[in-house]
Amino acid sequence: MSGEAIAFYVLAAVTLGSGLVVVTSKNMVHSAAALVPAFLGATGLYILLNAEFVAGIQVLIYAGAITVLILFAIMLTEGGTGLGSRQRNEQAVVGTAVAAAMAALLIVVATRTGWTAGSGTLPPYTPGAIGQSFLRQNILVFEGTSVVLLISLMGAILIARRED
Amino acid sequence: MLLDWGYVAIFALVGAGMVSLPLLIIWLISPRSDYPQKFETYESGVPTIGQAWSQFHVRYYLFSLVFVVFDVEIIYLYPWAVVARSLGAAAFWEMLVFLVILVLGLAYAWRRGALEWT
Amino acid sequence: MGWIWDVLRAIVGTIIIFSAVAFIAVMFGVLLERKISAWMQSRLGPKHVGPQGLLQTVADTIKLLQKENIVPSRADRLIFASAVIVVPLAALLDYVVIPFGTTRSGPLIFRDLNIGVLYFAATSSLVVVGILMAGWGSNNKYALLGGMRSAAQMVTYEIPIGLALVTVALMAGSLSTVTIVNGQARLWYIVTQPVAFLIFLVAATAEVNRVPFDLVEAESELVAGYFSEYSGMRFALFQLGEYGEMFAMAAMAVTLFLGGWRGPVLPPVLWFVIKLYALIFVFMWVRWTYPRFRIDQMLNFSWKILIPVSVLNLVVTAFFAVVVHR
Amino acid sequence: MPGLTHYLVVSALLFALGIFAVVTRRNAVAILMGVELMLNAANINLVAFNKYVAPGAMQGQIFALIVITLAACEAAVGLALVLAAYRTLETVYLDEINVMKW
Repeated sequence: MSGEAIAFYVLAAVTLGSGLVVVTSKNMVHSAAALVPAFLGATGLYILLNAEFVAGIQVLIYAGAITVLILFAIMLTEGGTGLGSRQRNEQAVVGTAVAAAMAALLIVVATRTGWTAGSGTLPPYTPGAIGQSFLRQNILVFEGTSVVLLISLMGAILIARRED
Repeated sequence: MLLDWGYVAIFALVGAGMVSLPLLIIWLISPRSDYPQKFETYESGVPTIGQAWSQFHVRYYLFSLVFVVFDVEIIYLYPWAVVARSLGAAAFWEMLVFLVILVLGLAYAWRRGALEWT
Repeated sequence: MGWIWDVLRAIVGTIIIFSAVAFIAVMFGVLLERKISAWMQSRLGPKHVGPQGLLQTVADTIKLLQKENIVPSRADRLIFASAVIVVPLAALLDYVVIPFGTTRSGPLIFRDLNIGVLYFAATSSLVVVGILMAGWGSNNKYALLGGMRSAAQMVTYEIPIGLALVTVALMAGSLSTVTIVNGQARLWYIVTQPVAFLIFLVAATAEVNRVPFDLVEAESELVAGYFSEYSGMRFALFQLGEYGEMFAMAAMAVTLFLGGWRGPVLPPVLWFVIKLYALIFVFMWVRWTYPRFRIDQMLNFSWKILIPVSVLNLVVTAFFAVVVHR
Repeated sequence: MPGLTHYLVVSALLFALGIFAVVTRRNAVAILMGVELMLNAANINLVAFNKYVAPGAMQGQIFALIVITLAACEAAVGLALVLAAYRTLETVYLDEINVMKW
């Protein structure tokens, strides 16, 4: 096995294993803490896919910002663990079935489809290529995200603030 | 490029090992006592009442909310900064529009009092 | 069999960097902190262990190694134990992209990553999660309050740091730290970017929870902040994380603004160390000069002064660098 | 050597884990965590397609960045909603939130 293959299997195991802890743990803070290795495992997969800029952003935003936001939200509601209450509803069987069916369907689609390998090569320096793309072809997307961020900031402040 | 990150992965793994090494040493050599008061939560010498895991004020959330939005804005500045000088004046104006919208958000948060620690 | 060579090089490099940070930065840094604070207060400081008290922190570390291994019975053991690894590891990961000097065969750096500056921002943002875990896992009111405050403060000051990093990346046209240092061959960026340098220095002080931004571990109100419950070697590991992060921030400031290893006559590594310790001295000087901020002042200072100023600074820099100069 | 299908399978499993959390969890914050996992699965797909199907263009990675942006917005607004609901209804358990108006 090549180094890349070993890295892939280890990272996939880390991602899926911590993902399993996230969805099954009874303790909410354990769930949130397990998000970090899940996100870092996905980061490793991005790096294997030559997307190092996306990987850096993933750590900065997901592991560094969204996890903190989620941990804050957990501590602001119910005061933490959530061990006092039931975390699972009555749909465990249905949920497992739905998830298994979805996974099976996606895996069948992924393995049966004959993906055509594209031509061309990835640019070696991704931040530069992404910047070029944002400022040339995708300029509307670039400005659009700032509007989306502005609106979500305004909306979230409006919702979260105490009415007084 | 993968080689770079292979190095980083080894740095993280070996580093985790080196950070855990002192923990292993204290697990091996540290004295153990059977004295339950020692394992009490420290609260200035007073017996602890209740759990520390209690509810916090919403202001913490408001700050982290504004932080997340600004953090996301900054990730768009990194690729821009790399290519801006080669693209010339157009890149500057495009970024100015982006930043003005960002500052509008800050001004809104300021006016709504989301930046006050009340 | 080339890969074995690479793996060995990586392992040796890691061990060298970790030991250097642990001994030169942290152990010597703690001693320096005590000596400098003593000097500023007309005291003598540690004096009895070794010549002029030089071995004081070594003795302290050996003492801490023999301490009892205490985990509070109410703590969440798993989170409590993992936080102590996350914080120092996240701080030490910063050192991957710091160029310490240069040799004939190229710059002396663990790995010159393409996204160097972004990598630095990402790894230092991981410290926040570790601190929240430490505060929460202890199940101690002081620790949790300290952890929450610490997280609020650190995330707030990540924004000005990010904006300062972007400003320098714009000047150099690259995110790689080696390219940034090479871009300062003629002129250090502190000359063209004094505002960004000040912002970075202030925000770095807040990011490592030092005076005047040390309200998260204000001894008189919160015992020791998020690591109140950590004793013995675990406490030492948090010290490693804290001092490691401080030295990483100072080293990054040297790399971004003070020309990294560049300087006349003396060897490059020596220049780097001189600049690094000059900044560390500034950190310690500030500690004994300013009183502590209140939390609302601290947050207002970042959101209402530092961030608007750094956005303005970025716009002005971009105007001159992109429109005027090309 | 892992190819495109390997990454798609990992992403499918991660997506299924996310769905499992959304269907079976009672706590609104836990459901949001499930959604984050699903968005991560989508991102792995996008980046993998970028490398194996269209390596010449950067569209996959650009789209992954936009998904990360939207995930951050979604988390911010979603958690704000959870907090608002907690303040008025004093619960974060979705099966106990059964009023449209109070």
